[in-house]
Amino acid sequence: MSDAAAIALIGITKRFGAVTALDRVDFGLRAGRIHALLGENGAGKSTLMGVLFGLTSPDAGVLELNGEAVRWQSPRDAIRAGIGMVQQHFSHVPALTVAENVALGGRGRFDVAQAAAEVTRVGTKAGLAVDPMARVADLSVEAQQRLEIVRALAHGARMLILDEPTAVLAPGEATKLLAWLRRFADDGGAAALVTHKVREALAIADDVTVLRAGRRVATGVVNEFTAESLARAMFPEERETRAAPRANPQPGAMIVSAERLAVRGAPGEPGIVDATFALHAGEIVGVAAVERSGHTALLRALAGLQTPGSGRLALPPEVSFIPGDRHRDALVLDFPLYENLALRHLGTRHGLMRWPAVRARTSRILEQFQVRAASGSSRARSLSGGNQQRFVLARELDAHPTLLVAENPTRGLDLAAAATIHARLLDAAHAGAAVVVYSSDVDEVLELAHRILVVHNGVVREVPVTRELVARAMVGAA
Amino acid sequence: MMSALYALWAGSFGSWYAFTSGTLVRAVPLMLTGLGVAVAFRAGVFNIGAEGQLLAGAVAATAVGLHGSGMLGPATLPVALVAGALAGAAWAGIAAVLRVRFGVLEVISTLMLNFVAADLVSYLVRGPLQEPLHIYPQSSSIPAIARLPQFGPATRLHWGIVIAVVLVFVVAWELAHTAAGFRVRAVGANPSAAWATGRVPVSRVTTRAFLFSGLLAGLAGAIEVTGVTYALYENLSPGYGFTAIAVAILAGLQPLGVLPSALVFAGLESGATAMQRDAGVPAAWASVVEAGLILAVVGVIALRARARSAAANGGPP
Amino acid sequence: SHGNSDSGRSSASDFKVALLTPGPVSDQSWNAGAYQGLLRIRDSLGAKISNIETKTPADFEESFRQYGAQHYSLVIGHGFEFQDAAKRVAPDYPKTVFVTTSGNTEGPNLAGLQFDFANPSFLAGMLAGGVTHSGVVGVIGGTELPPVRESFAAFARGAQFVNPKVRVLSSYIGNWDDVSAGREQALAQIAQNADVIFQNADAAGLGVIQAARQSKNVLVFGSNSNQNDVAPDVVIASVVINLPHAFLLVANEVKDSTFRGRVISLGMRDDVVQLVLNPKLASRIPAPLVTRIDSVRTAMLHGSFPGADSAASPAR
Amino acid sequence: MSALESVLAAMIRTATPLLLAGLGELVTERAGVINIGLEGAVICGALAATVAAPPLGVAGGYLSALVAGAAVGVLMATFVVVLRADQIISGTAVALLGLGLTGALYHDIYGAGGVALTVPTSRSFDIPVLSGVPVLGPALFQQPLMSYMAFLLAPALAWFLYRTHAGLSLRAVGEAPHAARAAGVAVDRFRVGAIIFGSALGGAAGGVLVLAQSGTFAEGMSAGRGFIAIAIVALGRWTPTGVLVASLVFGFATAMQYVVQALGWPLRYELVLTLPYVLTLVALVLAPRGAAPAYLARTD
Ligand SMILES: Nc1ncnc2c1ncn2[C@@H]1O[C@H](COP(=O)(O)OP(=O)(O)OP(=O)(O)O)[C@@H](O)[C@H]1O
Ligand SMILES: Nc1ncnc2c1ncn2[C@@H]1O[C@H](COP(=O)(O)OP(=O)(O)OP(=O)(O)O)[C@@H](O)[C@H]1O
Ligand SMILES: [Mg+2]
Ligand SMILES: [Mg+2]
Repeated sequence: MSDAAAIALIGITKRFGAVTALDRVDFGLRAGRIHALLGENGAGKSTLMGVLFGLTSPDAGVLELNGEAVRWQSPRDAIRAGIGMVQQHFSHVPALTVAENVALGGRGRFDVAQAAAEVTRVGTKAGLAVDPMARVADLSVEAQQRLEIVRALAHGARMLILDEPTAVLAPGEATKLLAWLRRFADDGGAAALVTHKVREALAIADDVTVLRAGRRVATGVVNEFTAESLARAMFPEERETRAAPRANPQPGAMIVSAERLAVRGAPGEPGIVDATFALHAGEIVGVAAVERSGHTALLRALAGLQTPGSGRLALPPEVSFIPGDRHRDALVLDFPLYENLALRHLGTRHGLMRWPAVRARTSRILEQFQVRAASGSSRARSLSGGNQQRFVLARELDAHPTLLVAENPTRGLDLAAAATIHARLLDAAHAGAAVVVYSSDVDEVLELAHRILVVHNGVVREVPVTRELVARAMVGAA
Repeated sequence: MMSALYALWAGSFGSWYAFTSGTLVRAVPLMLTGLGVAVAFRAGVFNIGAEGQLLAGAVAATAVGLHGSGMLGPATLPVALVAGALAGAAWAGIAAVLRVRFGVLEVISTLMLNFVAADLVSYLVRGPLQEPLHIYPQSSSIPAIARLPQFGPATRLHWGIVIAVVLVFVVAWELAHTAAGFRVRAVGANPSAAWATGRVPVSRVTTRAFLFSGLLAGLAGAIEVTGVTYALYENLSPGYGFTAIAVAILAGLQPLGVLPSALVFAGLESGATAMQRDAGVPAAWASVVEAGLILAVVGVIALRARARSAAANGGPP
Repeated sequence: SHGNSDSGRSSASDFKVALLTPGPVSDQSWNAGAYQGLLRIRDSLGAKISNIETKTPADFEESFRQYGAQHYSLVIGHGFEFQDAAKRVAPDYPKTVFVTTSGNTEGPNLAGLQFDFANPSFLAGMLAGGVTHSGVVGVIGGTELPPVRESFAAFARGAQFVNPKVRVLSSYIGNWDDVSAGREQALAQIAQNADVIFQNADAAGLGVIQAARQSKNVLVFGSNSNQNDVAPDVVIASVVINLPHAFLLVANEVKDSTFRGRVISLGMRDDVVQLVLNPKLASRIPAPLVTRIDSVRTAMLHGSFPGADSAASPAR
Repeated sequence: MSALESVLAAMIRTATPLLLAGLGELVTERAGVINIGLEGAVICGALAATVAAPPLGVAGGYLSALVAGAAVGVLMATFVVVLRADQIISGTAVALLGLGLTGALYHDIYGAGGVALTVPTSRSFDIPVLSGVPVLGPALFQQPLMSYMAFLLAPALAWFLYRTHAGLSLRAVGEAPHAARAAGVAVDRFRVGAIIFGSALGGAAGGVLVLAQSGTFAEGMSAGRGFIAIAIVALGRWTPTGVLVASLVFGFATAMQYVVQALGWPLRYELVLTLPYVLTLVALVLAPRGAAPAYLARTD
């Protein structure tokens, strides 16, 4: 293993209008090593990785590939140099199949069968199964993530950038992916791993860099750091990084009751059948399921977005919903934040919009929920991924719902933010709401929930809150 | 070349008469149809059928003007305008139903309906609505009571301009300040977010916006008949409904932007006629100049937008 | 320098003439003839000329007014569709003479120029009825306009006058410039056995002629302009309006200040509308037919042939 | 010829220019660009063929038509890709420019007299054996060479779109240009190429109007075919086979319109003229669903 950096970013600066996203940042990847990049939401991690992959052109600074200065005109140059990237917001073509997405960017004849075989081969080798002939638009978020990884690998990337790859993977798969990443590095590959999970970084990385507000505040080999020192580097002031301890639920009034409920799934998705359960004020009910189990239909029915096919479902009047795909279902990216807030209260309302009041309310929740945005008039698009999510949460919690349905509410949030969200969910429950949380991270569900509903094959049943039993129920083992 | 450009200017904005009788008279239908297209596009409805909807409005207004005045008296004019607007909405309604019930793209259905409407007008002016002698392919002139008053003897400008400008402001205000308007914008910008966060009846909102844009185009046709031509003819519209798309887009789909944008296109049309007349520029060259000017305007706007976004992003896009 | 407020001087020396056409002047037919007429006025009378291709009825009135305001001496709207606008505008500009072709409105400074299409079209029909082998002849128009309809009706009567069993097919293209569609309409009629076709479709009519060229034994008639040379092998004759002649007639009156508003009817007797045979195809026409046509023509010139325009009463 | 034969033959003739322009527009739209300027390309192709065919022959005429169409494409691409101007408004202006410019140049080159029917036209090329088949033979296999080429272009394009990497990239550009760029596709180059290719085919369609059909030029003789082609792409659900079928549907409806008039049925001709449009609407209702490229007509 050579000591020379495979690729180095030196003195990178990048501004977006008034925001300095990166300020003279250095970063490097070396063959055989995994370099973890940490930082709170909006610290500049994605921007830095964009520069490395040729998506973003820096205002100042240089790239050196094996000691020689290089310039990327576009990602094409980076790909040619052996770099692959899995972006935080996926970058694939939804209308095309998995195999086509993987083959994209090649030359000459295109042989579907051959491309599919290649996907299967790479996927199998990496332990990441994706159906090569599936249309990407029909895939779950998790499967889309796997496609992105498989694609980078199929392009023969020797240097891999993964921007928060484990945020959407089920725990088992995350472990498998990280194990694979280790092998990839051991085989001479280089990897950048953007993550919020300090423990993940400590467990897998060789090197660690921490960004804060666009500056590099710490860097070094992994054993120079502890969980505490990393957290201190990431967050300037002391903040609560753990959720408040789970209180015993005060069984409150029944808020939702479902009897023999059947809901049809979206096209290509399973639905649920014959579900009977009740939700009460003051409790947090976790939903655990592997992908394509029918939990999406359950959540949408609870959110009041899908009418039951049969059976009975009684919902309270005020329901808040935090969808899993914020770009598609939660935000109008080109609208300012205050209009995105008003969206929540729009419905079939008549009359005038009281914009000054909406603006005031927006400013208040931005502050209250610590959303990093220039102002309430900023376009939703201009926020970092994590801050978009915080805004959606803020908007939904601020409506003081009686029932709150959340799908992967902390996806893409940094540790502190995730903890804040957890605390808020608990607050909402304390205040008398029924809270339903689905997370693809089972540990998050276990940590938060008073009760757990497991969805498997369209069947909903309650399972005691133990990791062992929940994990088995998720895969249908009784 | 200079004399051609001078004629273009003189024939559009260069004199009070040219401005009011040439440019503003043409601007009226362009404002209304352009406004309709802007609303539809904002709602995510690609209604390119303003031309057909305008013709439908013209037909209905003519029918009311010719046959209703005996019964309606002074109410003939308002009834004719309302009937025109409703006919435009109904013609758009065909495409709306095809879209909602059968998933037919409105881009094609409205284009086809434009051709059908033009042929139907050709039929009507030789059939049910033909003048009583049955010689000329046109209707009789509608009686004076059904006509929009003009601003005076020295101009052809009629009260339609007031209707158009008022509607522009009303729609601008609606979009910005009412829940219904906000719903239209939200549905157009991201239908699935509008649905998921607001329980907005998405397809009802788009259908209404579609019908409303047809309503405006139909009103434009009714105003053209009651304010300018006083009768139904085959070539009633020089393609106002098509120019409307350009008007709406140049306006950035902003209702208020429709005012200057419609003036630009109306001025170009009016000036192009003057170029033929006063500078001896053949009709074909006049449209070359017109197209060249549109491209110049579009190019400058695009360049400035690029410069602005480059400045904001601190680099090339 | 435009508008009603303008009070420029008009003298006999600046004799200005304007022409409004409903289509492009390059159509080699209706509009081209009018443009030739305008050029003739320029060349013969030293007039300053201007012409506009108008699109809509709204344009008509505006253009008439503009020319009136600019003290044009003579403004010609080429087609019946201009007459409503002319009638409205004429009283406001008494020093300008407004003339509409195919129009029948009159006023102190307003005249309609009517062309007698019926007689020469009747003669064309006789010729068609005499030379058809299949007994099927066709007429193809751009859109159905009064002069076109009138001329087609006379053509049909002429054909049946010679051959009562002849069948007449009729198609309209729907516009005046789609040459390919004109050709297809003709091919569809030819497939129904038509072997003589009378077209009146301006530029689109060229497609009809092209269809005849590419089919065996099909003859066509030109219209408006002399189109015999467009395809000498298939155009058997043209129904020609000599618009330069007609325009010059009116322009002379206007220039000499002898103009009186009236409906001016021009036809074969004035040498304005004629059936012009194509000498290159003379051999295709049986001599007795030529004699018969000539005798009818003579009767028409003497006003003793009643049959041709019995359709002056409204159709339908 | 039987009535059926003549309808079929008219269908093929009417469909050919629409198919050429439609396939061109298909490629352009698959790259995410809607080319309203296509009408301008068609009419420019027609004039170029008219000017070039007398000295250069029919093949030279077609070549010039392609080049003229491509030139219109270069203009369109300059505005849409280089300047990132709005597609619909640029296209509208380009169409207007093409219609005006051809009228003006025609006038300037030939004077008011015009060219009448002096342009050489292509002879029909009978395919041995097949052209002898009853009914279908004369209609389908006695066409000018260009018709066969147009109909063969559809499978060729299908092969290109689905069996080559360039075709895959093109489809990705129209669906998700940012993702395509991240995958290393030179997005702008594909857009420019697709616009020029599509416009060149539009020019070829204009060439067909002159060289295989009318043998002359007339102002505005494209008569909206560029716009119809855009509708045909949508009717054909953005696939080559679909575009082929859609142009045949439209061609058939138009051919019926000619025949219905020539048969002398007691119908007002204005109503008969609506036949192609009404039938297209019916076909749309019956056609299977399929989606437009996600990025169509967007500029950002
Ligand atoms: N295209 C853009 N336009 C304007 N500002 C931007 C843009 N992209 C990023 N920013 C800003 O740059 C800063 C860094 O954003 P970046 O996406 O790199 O953060 P991050 O560290 O990846 O955060 P997260 O953990 O939330 O994904 C943020 O303040 C963000 O708002
Ligand atoms: N017509 C309206 N349409 C949309 N938003 C509105 C309207 N009127 C007020 N708003 C804004 O929407 C928010 C919710 O208004 P409301 O007064 O109903 O409060 P709320 O009861 O907390 O909300 P909701 O019951 O709608 O969840 C406020 O910030 C208010 O300014
Ligand atoms: Mg990020
Ligand atoms: Mg409330």
